[in-house]
Amino acid sequence: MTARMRGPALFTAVALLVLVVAPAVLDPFRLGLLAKYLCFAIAALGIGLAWGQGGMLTLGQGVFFGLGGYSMAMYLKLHDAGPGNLPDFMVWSGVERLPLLWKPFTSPVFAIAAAVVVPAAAAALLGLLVFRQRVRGAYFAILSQALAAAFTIWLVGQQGLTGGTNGLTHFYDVFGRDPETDGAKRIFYFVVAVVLGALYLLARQLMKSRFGRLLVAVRDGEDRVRFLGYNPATVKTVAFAVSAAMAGIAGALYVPVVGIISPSLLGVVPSIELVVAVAIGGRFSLAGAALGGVLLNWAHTTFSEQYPSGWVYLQGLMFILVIMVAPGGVAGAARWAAEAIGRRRTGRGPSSVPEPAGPTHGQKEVAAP
Amino acid sequence: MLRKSLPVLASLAAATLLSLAACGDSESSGGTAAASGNTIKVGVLHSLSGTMAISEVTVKNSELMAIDEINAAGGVLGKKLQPVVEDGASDWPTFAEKAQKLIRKDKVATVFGGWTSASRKAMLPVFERNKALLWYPVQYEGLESSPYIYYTGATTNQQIVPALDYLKEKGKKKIFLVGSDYVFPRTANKEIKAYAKANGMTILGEEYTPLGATEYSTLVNKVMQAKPDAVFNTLNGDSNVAFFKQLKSAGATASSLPVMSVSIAEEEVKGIGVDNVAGQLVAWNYYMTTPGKTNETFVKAFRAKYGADKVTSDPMEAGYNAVKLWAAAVQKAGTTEVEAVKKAAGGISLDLPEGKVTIDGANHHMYKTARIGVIQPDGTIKEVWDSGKPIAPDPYLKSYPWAAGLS
Amino acid sequence: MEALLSQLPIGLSIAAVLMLVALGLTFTFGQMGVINMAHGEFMMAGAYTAYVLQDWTGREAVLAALPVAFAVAGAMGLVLERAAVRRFYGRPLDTLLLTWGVSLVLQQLARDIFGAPNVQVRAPGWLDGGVRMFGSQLPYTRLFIIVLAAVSALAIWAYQNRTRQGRRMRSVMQNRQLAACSGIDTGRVDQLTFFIGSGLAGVAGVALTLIGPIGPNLGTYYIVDAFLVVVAGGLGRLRGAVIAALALGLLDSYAEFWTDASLAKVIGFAAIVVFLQARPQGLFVLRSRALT
Amino acid sequence: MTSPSPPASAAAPASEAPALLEIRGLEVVFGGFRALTGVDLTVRQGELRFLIGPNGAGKTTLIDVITGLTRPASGSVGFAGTSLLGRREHRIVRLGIGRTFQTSVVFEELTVAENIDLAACFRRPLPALLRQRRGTSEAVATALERTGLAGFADRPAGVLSHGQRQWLEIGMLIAQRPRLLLLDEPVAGMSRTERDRTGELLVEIAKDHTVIVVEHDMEFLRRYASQVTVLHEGSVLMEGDVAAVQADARVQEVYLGRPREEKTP
Repeated sequence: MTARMRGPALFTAVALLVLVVAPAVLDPFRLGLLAKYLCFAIAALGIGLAWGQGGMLTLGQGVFFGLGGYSMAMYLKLHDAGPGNLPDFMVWSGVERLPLLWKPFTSPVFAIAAAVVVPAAAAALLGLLVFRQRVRGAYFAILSQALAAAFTIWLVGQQGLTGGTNGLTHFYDVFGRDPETDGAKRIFYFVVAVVLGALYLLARQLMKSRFGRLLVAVRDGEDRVRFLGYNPATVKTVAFAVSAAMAGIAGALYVPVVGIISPSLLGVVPSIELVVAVAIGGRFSLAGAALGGVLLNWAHTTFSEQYPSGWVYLQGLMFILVIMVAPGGVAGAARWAAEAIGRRRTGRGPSSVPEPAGPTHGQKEVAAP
Repeated sequence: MLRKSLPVLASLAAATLLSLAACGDSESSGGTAAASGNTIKVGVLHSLSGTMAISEVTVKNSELMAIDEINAAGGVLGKKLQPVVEDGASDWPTFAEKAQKLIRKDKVATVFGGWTSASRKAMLPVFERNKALLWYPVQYEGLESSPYIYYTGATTNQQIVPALDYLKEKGKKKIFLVGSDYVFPRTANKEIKAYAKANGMTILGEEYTPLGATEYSTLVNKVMQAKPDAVFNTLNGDSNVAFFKQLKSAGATASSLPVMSVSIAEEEVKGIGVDNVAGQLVAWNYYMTTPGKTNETFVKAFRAKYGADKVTSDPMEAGYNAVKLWAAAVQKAGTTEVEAVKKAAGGISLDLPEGKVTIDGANHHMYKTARIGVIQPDGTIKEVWDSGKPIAPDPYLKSYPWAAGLS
Repeated sequence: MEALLSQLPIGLSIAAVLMLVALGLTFTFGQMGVINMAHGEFMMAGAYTAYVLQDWTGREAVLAALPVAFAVAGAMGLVLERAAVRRFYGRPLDTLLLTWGVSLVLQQLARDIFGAPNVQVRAPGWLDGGVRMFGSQLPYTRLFIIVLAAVSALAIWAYQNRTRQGRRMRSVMQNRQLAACSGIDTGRVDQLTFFIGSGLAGVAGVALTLIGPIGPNLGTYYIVDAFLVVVAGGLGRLRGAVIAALALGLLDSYAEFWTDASLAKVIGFAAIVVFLQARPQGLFVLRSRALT
Repeated sequence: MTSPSPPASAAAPASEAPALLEIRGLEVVFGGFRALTGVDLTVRQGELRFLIGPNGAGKTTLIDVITGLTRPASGSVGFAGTSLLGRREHRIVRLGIGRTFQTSVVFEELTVAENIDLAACFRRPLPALLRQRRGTSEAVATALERTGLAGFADRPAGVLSHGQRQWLEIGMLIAQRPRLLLLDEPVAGMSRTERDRTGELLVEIAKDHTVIVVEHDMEFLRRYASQVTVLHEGSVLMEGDVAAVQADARVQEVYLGRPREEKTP
């Protein structure tokens, strides 16, 4: 098989595994869990794009996940309440008239569009503000983290508008289906899987384009790019907005799959956990990032079922190990292994430059002079 | 670069799927119906990790103790109870997910679990849709009555209303409301304001702080400047520690500024520091010092099992009660089948550590005795007032004219 | 007007806490480029040090714990630096993720050693009460924290400017290679910097026992604010951090006074983003001969 | 704007061509240090100008001001009739000014061709960049050929030697078809053969571009320079052709007298 053919062939194999094998062997509950992991994989894909390819470590991706999730949930709540009625939580929060912000969400089309556009626009706005002023690296990371903290505090504080800590839950009718039935779970799973596949291909295409090359260039030498006549702020803002849109889509899909969106999914810790997933899967590879999203959450469910407190140790240690030993994550380690095997088989080096311990670029931002 | 990581993706995706499938298999083969064989599976779902673990682990412990006691006495319907413990991880979606797992994979007969209102709200649709039972052991803000949830903690009229009655009786007319920013305090304060309006009390201020807030100097300043007769405190968890420490250092004492708290039990007093809360008021249905043989046995058993320095508290007792009440309902119904258990549950009355507790068949809440207590310098809570007899639960406050228009 | 004045001491109190929790970070972040997410857990270690010491010292634990907590947290920092962080100089994002893993492990460790519930450290008797200032009470505990913050800041300033070690440290910060060439053992300087930065976290932790909960989550309550102070202060300069802490503390106290606590947090964040629009220059240095 | 008097080089051979770059009374202050103290400089269309001076003379600072990296305290910088001051770096590049750096920065993960291609596409709007790149454009092919890097087109730039990186940077500049090229010490750290190769490249580029070269290497200067501007302590010491500069006593005193000191790291 030539190298050119290997990519599509493998993609097909994974697609088959996800679309045919998984639904056949998994019961609806596990399939529902897998659908949830795939939602996180979509968000992780976005982080892979922004961080792995673009060098922007975003510790506030939960915000965009939340914006997408709330857009979808607002529609579902209004749909369940029926025309002219208020969603249940507004009733017990003492809200008497539907807030203006909620009005357009009676339309499913608007809600779905908002789930993509609102996170992207929010990211674009923030990106323009901070990237234009060349806030980057660690500063950007910390700012994005503070954004996640501020956003959750605001969400929780606006109980009548957002459901407060409870978030939005209790959906009876998701596009004509009861979300708790096995059939609905199966359908949601397929939707999530197909969306993930499509977004993965889109991201790949993006990285192959000139824009993708430019993004890598910005990551490795932002100031140099400026002297090529590009505005790195624009490049970064676009990539950040795309990554936010992906998080938004992930959030919107998460709502029907899991049946709830709440501030506890968007704060500082869940946002870092998404980044952890990407680091473990392999930040320099889009597939690795998505894989990390699935792996970490799968491990979380599996281990926390057995040892709830052990999971915290495991997560911490896993993370320390990955950063110290394999910065390229699982994907980087596997690539290294594959190249080592390839070298032994052919008896000579691979055509590209070998990068044993995983590349370390993208880390050149210097916080202190 | 992208292409090369695809093999990993393929192999790992395969591995993940296989292990997922393996889990599925083992569980579906072992996951027999709840009441078959010689055991009955019951779910215990609390946060064992994360911020809520502090409180919820103790409830889990008392629930497991109740299960042990039932098993030691021969079980239910001649079968032993087998607890399946799951971790809600202080995260509401996780509660919903684990509830699903317990119901659909483990096929438990019932679930005991939850602490925060948010976790209950997240689990509610899962239980309603799957027609399974949840026993929820913590006092809450009311305005809810799910056909598939039994509420063994106090509802508003068994905790907040009596607390207000007590303050009114003591002549505390000017009240300042302090709470964490989430559902319980906001709803509770809404009710308190309605009560105050009807009872000639004034609310001087209403302040909320984010969950986990630790900086209270501004809030304390606001309180001090408003000069209220009393503070009604619905803060949650760690925030109480910061609030009481900073309130005390600002010169307020229990006698100059009494604080009525509804989320501080024996367990929390230790963490706040007795120095900082001694003399302050709390409202619950149960204290470790509540008199009665049943409670003495309960406290003794708990300390024997978990350590002589352990304390018991209202939510722990309510969790313990939940198990006992459910077992009684199953015994009466002669089956663990949900609808039959529900039918049997109404009117069941047991002598429990807090006294007599009766299940209200209509709204699934309990008849409970309200108790106001004062925190003692040794960390225990001494009852200073009680309602005399169990109060009928009224989650929607329908029997209170001032509460019309609240829900 | 009265409200305006009465919030002033409160703003100062908040600022002092912010300053105290951020000082150590300014040291490690600003001067070494290491983002230490475990900083909060070093504070937690300091607080637990006071808790443990209380068995011997009784109510004077807070005072006795200051030097001990400095040593304990400093030693933890030293171990972290030696074992892991030193491999990541110049790669702040990696240190951020690495130390986050460390912070998770430390939190769980605290939970397993001391239990999940909060513990209590009794404040010394001489900190009971307070002084009245502009119509509000400034508690002695807050006064103690204000003094401690000021003393810590002054000590750092004196160390950096008045001692040989401090000057070495600054020279390493300004030009690592040149310092190494002129015979300075940069490895030792790094260790010392990390030791002091982490030690300051321990001191902050002891002070926090006076005003807040003492439990495994202690660090998480302060870490985001601490980082914001460092970011707003710009490059971890001591003066920047002091000014930023003051500004944020006052802003927070007034914003909360007129709105509410939730909104005050959001306003604080917005203010920093706006501030960065006006003064991004303080945050980075562009070198023209060799671009990054 | 303060001193409109033309500089000494007004009598240079290219004087008939219109002025491309006009700098008047430029002052730059860093903290309390005055890096440039009233520099006047005119570079005409098609000129190859060498900028020399001892360490700290302000050569790189001057280039930094032109390219927008440093803001002057006072003075004016005009390029083909428009003022450059206050413009952001990428805007200045879009006006047609390209520069290289002492320590060359190329994008190591991208191939040589991709590096040049990115440089060549800088005027395209963002949506056009989203399309996939097919084949090599003519501008890229030309730049590859002129810099002699055609053989490395599909190799990552990370494998290039120091000299090759400088050529790649120059190639990236050529692909942008700038009106003015600023080369900051292009031959620093190069081997003798590499210098020769760079010199030839420079001569060839100078045929159809206006070029300013900051350089220390005297031999290189002698071989390839015609017009030279000498900076000293932040101002122009003198201007003229190579022979005149070398003969000048002041220049010898400040600069040529200690020729081996000026190597910057």
